[in-house]
Order: sequence, then C-alpha cells, then structure tokens
Amino acid sequence: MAQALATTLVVASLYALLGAGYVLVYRASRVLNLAQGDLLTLGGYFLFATAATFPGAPVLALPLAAALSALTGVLVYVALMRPMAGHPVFAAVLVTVTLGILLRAAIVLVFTDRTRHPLQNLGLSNPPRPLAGGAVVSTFDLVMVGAAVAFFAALFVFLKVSPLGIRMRAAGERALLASQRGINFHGVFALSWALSAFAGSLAGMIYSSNVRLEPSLGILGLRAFAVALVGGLDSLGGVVPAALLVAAVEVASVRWGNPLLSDVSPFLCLLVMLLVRPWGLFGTKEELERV
Amino acid sequence: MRGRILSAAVGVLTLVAAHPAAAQAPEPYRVGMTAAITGPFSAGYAPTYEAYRTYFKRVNEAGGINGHPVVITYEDDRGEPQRAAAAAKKLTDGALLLINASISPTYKPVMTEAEASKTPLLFGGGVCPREAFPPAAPLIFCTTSFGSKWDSRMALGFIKEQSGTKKVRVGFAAQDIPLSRIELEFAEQHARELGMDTIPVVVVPGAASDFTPFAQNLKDAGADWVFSWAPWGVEIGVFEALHRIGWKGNYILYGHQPAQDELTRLRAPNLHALTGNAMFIESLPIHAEITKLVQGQTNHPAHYMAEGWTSAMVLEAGLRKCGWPCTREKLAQALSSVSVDTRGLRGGPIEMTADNHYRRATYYKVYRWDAGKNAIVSVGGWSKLDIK
Amino acid sequence: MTASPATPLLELENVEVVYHRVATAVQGVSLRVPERSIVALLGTNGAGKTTTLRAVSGFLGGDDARVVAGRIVFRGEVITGRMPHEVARRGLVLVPERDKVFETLTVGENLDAVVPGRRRLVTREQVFHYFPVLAERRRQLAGYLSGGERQMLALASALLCQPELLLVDELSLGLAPAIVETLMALVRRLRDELGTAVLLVEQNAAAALAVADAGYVLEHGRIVYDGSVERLLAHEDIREFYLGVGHRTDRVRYTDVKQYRRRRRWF
Amino acid sequence: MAALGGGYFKTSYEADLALVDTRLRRVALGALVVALLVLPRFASGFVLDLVSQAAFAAIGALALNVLTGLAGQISLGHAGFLAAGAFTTAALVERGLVSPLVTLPATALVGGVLGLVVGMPSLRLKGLYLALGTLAMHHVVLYAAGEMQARAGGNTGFTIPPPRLGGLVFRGTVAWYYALVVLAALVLLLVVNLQRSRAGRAWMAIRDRDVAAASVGIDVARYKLSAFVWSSVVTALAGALFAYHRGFVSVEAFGFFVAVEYIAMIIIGGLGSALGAVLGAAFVTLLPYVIDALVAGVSPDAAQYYVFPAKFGAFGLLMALFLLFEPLGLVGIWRRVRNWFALWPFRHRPLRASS
Amino acid sequence: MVLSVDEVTLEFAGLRALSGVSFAVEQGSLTALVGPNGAGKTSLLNCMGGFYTPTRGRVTFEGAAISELPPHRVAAAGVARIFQFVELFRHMTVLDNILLGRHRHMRAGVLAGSLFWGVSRREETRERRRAEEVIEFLELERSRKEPVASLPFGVQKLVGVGRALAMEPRLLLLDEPSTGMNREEKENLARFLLRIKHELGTTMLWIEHDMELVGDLAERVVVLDFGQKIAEGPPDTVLRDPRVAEAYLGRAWDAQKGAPS
Repeated sequence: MAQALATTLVVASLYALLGAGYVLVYRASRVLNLAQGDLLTLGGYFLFATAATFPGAPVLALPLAAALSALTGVLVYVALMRPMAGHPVFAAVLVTVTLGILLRAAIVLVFTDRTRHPLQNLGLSNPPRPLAGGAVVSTFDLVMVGAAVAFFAALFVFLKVSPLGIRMRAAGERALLASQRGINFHGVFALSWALSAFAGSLAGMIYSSNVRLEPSLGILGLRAFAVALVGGLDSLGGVVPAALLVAAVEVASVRWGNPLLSDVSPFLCLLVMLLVRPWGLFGTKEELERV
Repeated sequence: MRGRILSAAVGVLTLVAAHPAAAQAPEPYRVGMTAAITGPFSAGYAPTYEAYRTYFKRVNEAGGINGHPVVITYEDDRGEPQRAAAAAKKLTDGALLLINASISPTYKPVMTEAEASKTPLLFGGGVCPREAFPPAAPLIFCTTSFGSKWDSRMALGFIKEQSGTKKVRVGFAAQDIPLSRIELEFAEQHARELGMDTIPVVVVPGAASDFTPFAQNLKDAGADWVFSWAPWGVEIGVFEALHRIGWKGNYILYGHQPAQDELTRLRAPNLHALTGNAMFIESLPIHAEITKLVQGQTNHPAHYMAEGWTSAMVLEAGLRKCGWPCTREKLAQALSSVSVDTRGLRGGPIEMTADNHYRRATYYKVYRWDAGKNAIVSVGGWSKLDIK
Repeated sequence: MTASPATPLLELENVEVVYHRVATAVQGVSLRVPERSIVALLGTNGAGKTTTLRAVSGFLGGDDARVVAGRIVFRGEVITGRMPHEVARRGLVLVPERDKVFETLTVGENLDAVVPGRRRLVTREQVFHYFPVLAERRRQLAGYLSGGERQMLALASALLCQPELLLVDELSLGLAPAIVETLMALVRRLRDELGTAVLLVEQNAAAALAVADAGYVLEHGRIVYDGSVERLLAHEDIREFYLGVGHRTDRVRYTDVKQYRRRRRWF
Repeated sequence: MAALGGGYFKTSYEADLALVDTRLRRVALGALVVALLVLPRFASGFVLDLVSQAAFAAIGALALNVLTGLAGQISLGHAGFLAAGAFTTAALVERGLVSPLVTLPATALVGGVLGLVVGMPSLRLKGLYLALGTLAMHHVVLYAAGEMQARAGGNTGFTIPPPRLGGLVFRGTVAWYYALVVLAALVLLLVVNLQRSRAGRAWMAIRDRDVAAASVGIDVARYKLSAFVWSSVVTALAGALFAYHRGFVSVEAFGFFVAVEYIAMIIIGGLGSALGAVLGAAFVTLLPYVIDALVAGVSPDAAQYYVFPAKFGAFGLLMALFLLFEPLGLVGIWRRVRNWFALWPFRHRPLRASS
Repeated sequence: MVLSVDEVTLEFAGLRALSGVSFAVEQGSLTALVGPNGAGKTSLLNCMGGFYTPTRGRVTFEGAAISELPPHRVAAAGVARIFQFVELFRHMTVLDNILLGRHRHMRAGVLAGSLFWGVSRREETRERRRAEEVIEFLELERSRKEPVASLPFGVQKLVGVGRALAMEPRLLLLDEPSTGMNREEKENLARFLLRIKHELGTTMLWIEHDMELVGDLAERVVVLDFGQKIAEGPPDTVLRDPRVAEAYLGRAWDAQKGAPS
C-alpha cells in the first residue's frame, strides 16, 4: 500500500508537469498541443546532449538543457502557432502534430533511435531510496516529485502576484482586450509556450534520467492529456488533483484491478469526466462553448 | 505560384509512375527490403538496414557476386502494415527476393504480396514467422536469432538448469502486444510442463509511466525467476523496477541489441541476457572486422550490426549458389539448401533444408555481469537446440 | 471639415477595411478628432462603426481583417496596421462594446494587468476617485459585476492605459437611461479635468450628441454627414432618422407610412 | 446568377440542382473517367496500388468529412471505426463466415451501433472536448481489438481470404484498383447528394449554429447522431474493405496516427468540401511517395543513414508549411485556379460591404 | 386565445428570472412585450422557443403545451423566431438558409438524401420553388447563391426574416428587430410587420424597446419588470401607466452610489 501511494505520487508528478504543459498552451492558443509528448522527449535529448558536452557537470548541463527547452517553446510559438491564429482550431492542432513529426525526425537524425541514458554522462547515479512503510523509490522519482512541487509553487506565485503573471492570465482569457490594454500578448503567449515546453522537458529530463531515453517516449504525453481535461482544460489549479486522480486509478488498476486496463485507464477517467462534468473538476463551463 | 505547386506535384507523380528501372552494366542482382527504418519501433530494425547496406557495399566494391553487383532497394515502412504492403508491392516489381526487417504486423501484407508474385521472402531482423519453421512454406525464409517458442524453451531450460532440484516459481513479463503476450502464455504453459510453479503473465503497456506496480505484482507473487520476452524497453524497465524495490530473484530476458551496453550499465549479477548472437565483448575476429567496416557508415554501434550481418551473409551465400542468371525459383531453391558459416557471430552454421527455412539447429548463449571480474561473462558456452 | 483648424490628434484618411480578403466593411472613411474634444460617430447596426474603431485600435492576426487603403495618423505618426498593444501604448485606448473586462480576474487584477502608456496622465488614486465603487469591489471577480459596474471597470482600466484619446464603443448599450446619463457626464468630466479626447461610437445618437462637440454619421461603410453638434442637431434628416424627432411637431405614425421612402443620399 | 463562364442559363430548378451542369464539366469528367479506366494498361502494379490506396483513403476521408466537415463534429476516433469494421470482418471470418454477404451487413451494423454510442457525448460536447471523447473511444476500441487478437492467438494479425461470391474470387491488383476507385466514386456521389439535400443542409446548419438549427425545426440530437452513424457505417465498411483488400487485420494498422492522418486529409483538402476530401486523401497518401521520388535522385551514398529520418521530417515539414500558408486547403487552390481560368483575361475582385 | 402564458416562473440556480407571468395572445394579433433591460423578456421568449423549461407554469400554443417541448418540436408546432442578433448559418448560401426554413415541411431522411432519388429529388425541386417565392418576396435574388457571411448586415437581417417566413409559422416571435435601426429602417420594419399581419395573418409576439413603434403598431402591450408582469393592455393606456414610466426611467439604481455626482 505504501509503495502504491509512493508510486502514485511519482506518476502524478510526471502527469502534473505534462498536464501543466497542456493547460498553459491551451490558455495561450486555445489549442491542444499534441506535440507535448515530443517536447518531453526533446527535453531528455537536450539533457543528453548537454551532458555529453559537459560530462560530469550537471550544474552546467541541467540549466542549459532547461534553457534550450524554453527557447524551443518560444520558437514553436513564433514560427508555428502565431501564424495559425485565426485558422480553425483543428488546423492548429494538426500543426502541433506536424511539429511532433519534425521533432521526432530531428531527434533520430541527430541522436539515432538507440536507447540512451543521460545519467551516464552526467556522472550521477540513481540509487533506491527507502521510504516509510517499506516503500522504495528511486532518487530521480523523488526529484520528479520535488520538481513538480517546485514548478507548481513557483507558477502559482508567478500567476497570482507578479504583474506579468496577471497579464498572462488576462491575455489567456481575452487576447484582444489584453492587447487593447497595452499587453503585448504575443510576448505573453510566447512565454506561455516557453513555460509549457519547460514543464514538459523538465518531466522528460527526469523521466529519461530515471528510466530511459528513446525517440518514442512521446506516447507518455498522449496519456497525460487525460489529466489536462479531467482537471479542466483552462485550469492550472485543476491539474494537480487531476494528476493525482488519474495516477491513482492507473496504479490501482495494476495492483488490484486488471493490469491490462492500466493502459487505457487515463482514457477511461477522461470518458467518465466527459460524461459527468465535461468542463473538468476546476474548469469553467464557458470553455465548452468556446471551442 | 499555387498553380506551379500543383503542376510540380503532377509532374512528380508522373515521375513516380514512370520510375525507370535504372539500367547499368553489368546487370545486378535486384533485391528489395522493407524495414522499420523510422517510426516508434525503429531502434531494433534500423541497424539491420544499416548492416545490409554496409555489407553489400563491401561485396560490390569487391566485384559483386559472380561478377554482378547486388542492388538493394530499401523502403521504410515505419512499422505500419499498410505502408509495408505498398512497399512490398513496389519492391516485388523485378526483385529476386524480398527482405523484411520490421515488426510482425507487417508480415501478413508482405507475405501476401510475395506469394502473389512468387517472390522469395527473407525475414532478417524481425521475429521469425512460423511459416519458416518446419514444415516450411516454400518461399519464406528467416535468419533472425530470436524465434518464438524456441526462445521460451531455451530460457526455461536455462532456469531449470540453474535452479537444480529446487522447485522454482517463475513469473513472466510481457508487453501489451499480441506477439509478446502469446509467446509468454506459451512459456507459462511450458514451464508448468517442466514442473515449475508459475505466476500468470504480467502484461505491461509499452508506454507505462512507471514499471513499479507491475514489478510489485511479480514480487508479491513470490517469483524466484522472471522471464521477459518483449521489446527492450519493457524487458529492462520491469527488471529495473524489480531491482529497485529490493527483489532478490533472477531475471532472464532476450538480449536485443542494447543488451551488451545495458548489462555494463546496470552491473546487476541477477540479470541474464539470453541471446543467439555472440556479444562483441568476446572480441572475435569477425567482430573486429565488422567494427572496422561500419566505421563512418552508420550511426549505430558496431555490435548492433550482428543480426543484420548474419542475415546478409545468408543472402550472399544464396545468391552465390544461385549463380547467374539467377531467377526467383532458383534463388528459393538455393536458399533451401544453404549452409552458412557465421564465423562465430552465431553458435554454429545456419543450415536450411527443403522443409526447414529457419535452421537445422539454433544456438543460444546467456550473458550476465560478473562483479568479481568486473565484466560481462557468459554463463556456460553455446547451447544447441535442434529444430524439428 | 468643421473641427478646429489645429492639427488633429487623430486623423483617418480614406480608410478602407476588408474582412476575409473579400468583404469590404468600411470604404473611404475620413474623420478627425481634435485635441481635448469629444467626437461622436453615429450610425445604425452594421454601418461599420465598430470596424472603424477596430481599424484605429488595431487588428489581431486572428481577425482576418486588414486596412487595405488609406492611412490613420495619431499625433502625426502613421499607425495604420499596428498591433493593438502598440497603439494602446501610444495613448490611443479602446473601450470595446463587448468583452470589456477580464471576468476571471478580480477588479484589482483587472487594473494591475494594464500596461500603462508612455505618458503619465492618470494615477490609480484618481481612477478610484472617479469610480469609488471599484475601490470597494477590488477583491471581487469582475465576472460578478453588474452591467454598469463593468462599464466603469472598463473605463477605469482604459484610463490606466494613460490615454490621450479614448475610443468608446457603445457606451450606452444595454444600460438603463439614468446610468447612461451618469456615464456620459463622466466622459465629459474626464475630458474637462484630464484633457482626454474621446471618440464616442453610438447608436444612441441623442445621448452621444448631448456631450459631443462634433459628430460624423456612418452609413453602409461610408461617412455620409459630418459637422459640429449644432449643425448636426439642426439637420432635418438627422433629426428625423437618428433622433426620431421630425421637423414637424406632429410626427408621422409608423402605421401611416405607406410609401417606401428613399431619402436623399450624400454621395 | 449565370454560371461562371457565362452563357449557361438554367431553365428549371431540376437543372439547377444537377451536379455536372456545364458541357465543359461534362467533358472534363468524361476524360477523368476514361483516364482512370485505361490506367491499368499503362501503369505498374505499384502505381495502381498507390491509386488504390488513395481511393481507399478517399472513402474514409469522405466519411469523416460528412461528420466533421458537414456536421461539425470533430472526431479523433476515425481509426477506431475502421478497426471496428476490420475486426468485425476478422471475427466472422475466424468463425468460418467468409462470405461478404454476411460480413458486410454485419460490419455495417457494428459500425452503426458504435457510431451511435460514440456519438452520444456529442449531444453535450463540442470541439476539442468532443475530439478528446472520441479519442478515448478510439483507445477503448483498440484495447478491445488487441484483446481479441491476443486471445485468438493471431500474433501477426488475422488472415482474411480474398472475398468470394459463388465461384467468383476477387483478387489481384487491377481488380482491386477498379473496385476501390468505383467505390470511392460512389461514396463521393453519396456525399455530394447529401450536400444538396435536406439532411446535409441540416448538418451544415448544426455545424454553423446549433441553437438556430433547433429553432427552424431541426432535431439537433437526432441529426448529430445520424451524422455519426452515417459516417461510422461507411468507415466500418471501409475497414472491412481494408481487411479484404490487404488480406489481413491487426491492431497496429489502426493506431492514433491513422486517425490524425484522416483529420489531416480533410483539413488539407478543405474542410467541408467533398472534392477537398478526395484531394486531401490523395495528397496525404501520396506525399511520402512523392518525397521518395524526389529524394531518390539526390541522396549521396555516404549519408544513407540520414535519408529516411529526413524523409519523415520532410513529410512533417511539408504538411506544416501547407497548413500555415494554405488555410483554405487544396480545394481553395483549386477554386482559385478555376476562377483564374474562368475570368481570364480579366482580373476580378469581388467586394461586398459587411459589418 | 392562440397562445397563452400561464403563471410562468423561471429560476436559474436560485435566481428568479421570471415570476408567475401570465398573459394571452389573440389569433392574428400583434402583441408587444416590453420592459427595461434584464426584465426577463428574452427569457420568456426562450421559454416559448423551448430553449428554457419554466420552473413552474406553462405556455400553450393552439391548445398544446409548448413549454415542455425541445426547440425543434416547438418549431414543428408552427412557431418561428427571429433573433435579436441575426442567428444565421454564416457559411451557407442565402438559398440554403431559406431552404432550411422549409426543413419541417420536408420528409427525406439521410438515406434518401444520400441517394438523391425518389422522395428526396422531388422534394428538393418542389421546395426550391417555395424558397424562390420567399426570395422574390424579400427581393434577395441577387444574393441567392452568396454565402451569408459575405452579405451586408441589413441583407443578413432580411435573410433571417426569410428563413422564419419560409417555415410558414402560425406564430412568429420577434426579438428586438429594430435594434440599431434608424428611422428609415424602422419604417420599413413597420411596413413589413403590417404586411405579415395583413397578408399572411400570422400571430406575432414582439419584443421591442422603441416605444413609438410599439405605440403605433401593437394591438396589445405586455410590460415586464424584474421578471414580473406589471401592466397589460392596449398601448395607449399601458404606456401612460406611471409604473411603466418608473420602470423605464426611474431605475437610477446604484449609479448614484457608483459614480460621483
């Protein structure tokens, strides 16, 4: 039981980071970013590359990889999403699919499709950590949880207190009005994309350090958008409880239900939520009409 | 502008339609390969494609076979059945032989095409279909080191041998693809026949966000041994999770290309890799030769080439035997009686017969990390399994 | 042209706007707003008033609308085709007709979100002085405000943008007459006390002309009449068609209008 | 009111409703039919297979276009419907019921029921939310199909024998080429008919404004569901067709990417246009092969290991560029080209006032 | 009485939009529904159109309760509506919009439509003729095959009317049709309402804020304020009612508090 709880927490952290990525982008562009999973993969490869460039210097490699990820988010917004403004939403969603294809192709071109382990270059190890109640998690499991907590705490403070954060929320609600109030919403949206890419990549760096790195890791992203919807597509606050819920259902179905169902369990959560409360746990009902 | 794009597209389509068979002298041996060179499964198959390319580059530079070069046309099916079908249709046009190095769902469509055009079909890199096993279908051949049923028999035999008289409880970790599940359900049944305790197969999604709960299930069920036969990610993922939660049993998995690196990375004495290819840590002359040849020709490490290299050797032998001019029927016949010395890449020669297009005997080795020697060691030598 | 001879604050010259590459919304609109003046832009629904305002305040990429001809000059600088935030930061600020506040933000956050323009004309204290109710509701979500309060919040946040010219779209729409009167008076006070010029876009011609100095009438995407308020009020067609008061004291009942009347056009 | 090009006056409403209304169009259509008829005499098996693939994709794209383009219900579950059709066929064939006279009606029935079930959420959901719901359904269908395949022991999928009617066996590249092209044309005709009739109009009304649609007497719920059912029946039949045509069925053939490809077809073709769906299907199906043909001539031997990922990337890049620069889709290009010819040598810019 | 509203109460999450409103409309009459903003006029119309279901009370049309029916059944019962903001199908042509008005007079389903044979073909030809009559009536020939979105606002409004007329309704609900019109356009509207009344004999319930229009055209006026009926009767008497004047002008509300004097 303790182990199941610990695992739930770890999986939820991964999902929460990915889910935050979806919601941030949704609020900026009203688009579901189907390349979010590939941004996770990309984060892993950035870490792999920076670790290979500065072997044994995680202090250098990690921030550099994070910066590269955020920069990617900005580039994606400027090059792909900004020109898609005003086109049908699904055309924009499709553009994110093509972005995913591009990222995967680029990764294979540069790194090949072999399984990699960034930790080997970083010179770090990933020893198991026993917890209370007999549960054991890996060191990077703990890092994942810590990263998620830190990211969300920072994000909430940023959005609640800083003027830029308030402007980001304003632009997310009404881009035109925000622009008329002097807010350069392109800048704000680019920042949203940067944060989103950063969150996804952060998850990717930790996951690939913890488990493995390969070009097809992006599938994880597909499962995590159940989280974004269960919490409410436009609600950052909803991501955390939704991630916990989806992760708990998934872990429980492996441990006490049918393990085969664990693969579809996020989608079952999603279906149930759509039937019961389609706008999500903490989303606003008006979003339903908006898309 | 747009009109031009349109006419360009039409022009290109016409080009595709009229795709001329490149005419050079001397006439080459034409072969086609469909492989999962990109796509989510490419890690296991792209190296086979690269091995073939490098191998026949050397053959052609050395004057070809019987004075004729070998021209292989490669198609990337991305592991998608429809794409493989289209690729097969394209490749059978004028090819002596079709090679498939892709995932099993591409087999049926490729076989259908090969059959329709009476083209021999060689599986090299993907798991062997049962049509290659005796009694073999006339046109289906397979060189891949791993093969369903044989691998499970071998792995379970190894477990039995290791545990001696002690009654062991065996768990199985499959991936949620039919191929892996069916194989391990067979293994579970076979283990019971061998008198072992078994735990029902644990099926793991390829994209599992965390392997721990699956590992916990195996641990809780009291597995002494766990056997995994699946794509690499699941095989090693379940092991690492078991290892982390303090499971003390033994683990055996099929040693795909990354096995050699991963044994070194993990340094776990209870992790066993069953494989049909000799690992490059044995530093045989052929290993050195391959390493030298692929330098700068591929992005993959040399030891990823073993699978494709062996397959290419078989094809070369078949073509030599076929002579010139070679036809599809003659090539099928030649392959049916081929005997290839793999120079140590495998435990013994690959010998095919009229009704056995797999090999008369298959050889396995088990490797693991030896903490004392600080190196990978093989547990015993080659074991031989007769294919009947 | 009637406005003051001094260089106007805002000047539109022959502006033409096209939506979706094909549909022309306004055609050859020219107008000028002098400094410290209130100018009304009148017209019926769909005459192109909102489009004109949007052209001045700037389109977003997603609007699929473009100024295809003419130019818009603000304080001597051509601002045609600029993004809305660039326009706003120059001191040309729009109070839109709909979607005028951020509903998921509190009143205070609505004001915090504003990026002020280059000049400092209005302080937050002044804004609260004009709209004391907003100070009271600072912590309340803007989505829960009443129609009148929303309009005040919209004006307040526009003021914090430090406007030299306020563009107000349908200030009166959906509000009770008494509130309209209050808000119109407030607009006049803002001009008198802060020196902010105002371009009022209104269907409610009577309310707008009560505070304006000059006005323009837009029909089918063209300016058909302009002049000082006195002239407009004296004009018989405007009186009849926009203010609903005929030159005769006994007006014609709608039931008695038997003929399809085509009135004189100006172009 | 006169048709483009002038000189064609309709003398009855019947004539105005006709699909092919000018002589020029009749001639062009005739030429296209003749070209498709004689193609097998000139083209290789590979080319015929490509055209067959495009025709097959067109059937699926047209079905999706009815649901998404006409009725405005976005579905990411298209591959799930295909899978349902293919697996129904496989299940029947496994049980010895190989005749298409049995499998096709059964497939249509399964498709219809599934369409009804998947369509239920559409009564409450729109846009991305509905898309996510259908995506979840896709995963559930594939999960069930995977279970079925694993249970049946078909580790490389099910083999489907060529369809047989009495003593007649249907097989061969040319036969399938004709069959698929004819079927695609048939489905195109059905869709075009829908567009000019009561049901199609009702769907478009729901797409544009569902509240207003209800107020003119359209039963929105019923029409939404009927769009789902129509689309899923045709798609499931296409799945059966896939099974017979390719001779096998396996879960891997119906992944998420397949659903995305179909969405790509109708968007790239031009949302809501039947012609667009066909053009989009051809574009998305053939693009990788066009890239292949282009790259074949220029790839140096030394960099062989870069070629395939680069081609894959080029596919993504071309799609992205297309979406960025041609939002109206292929049908938009088509219309511009047509107008250009129709109006040549005069340039004409239609301008209208609007608010 | 062709339409009767009985004790209709409508609540949203505890908030009362309408409380116990009752009145009746005579066959072939033109009845105006007036009241300040937020009085509940549009909510009441929505109760008749089937978009809201009253919490209590009911609306009957020709003896059948329509307040329980979904919108499309209300339309099928012969009630059409002209929306305040033109609710047209913007991407469809004028012709298709008007043909949609004929939807309830047609029968062909999805299958017949796919085949375009038999009933579907006959129907399309027949209804096309009917639609052309409407187009002619409203002088929309020039825009017949134009997508609605590309038309001027005024023409769009006409198309909305055409769609409602094509339905051949026995009751027409109009939601503030004169919003944003100048005097000339209002005169046209008046002429048009009178024509419908006299030539087609359609009963009309009409939300309006222009009191002059109401005074001149309506036979009966119902006044709502705060969700309650505060007056009903012929325009001459009702519009002089002091309560009505107060409802309209006296809502000085908290503006005095909110804004400086």
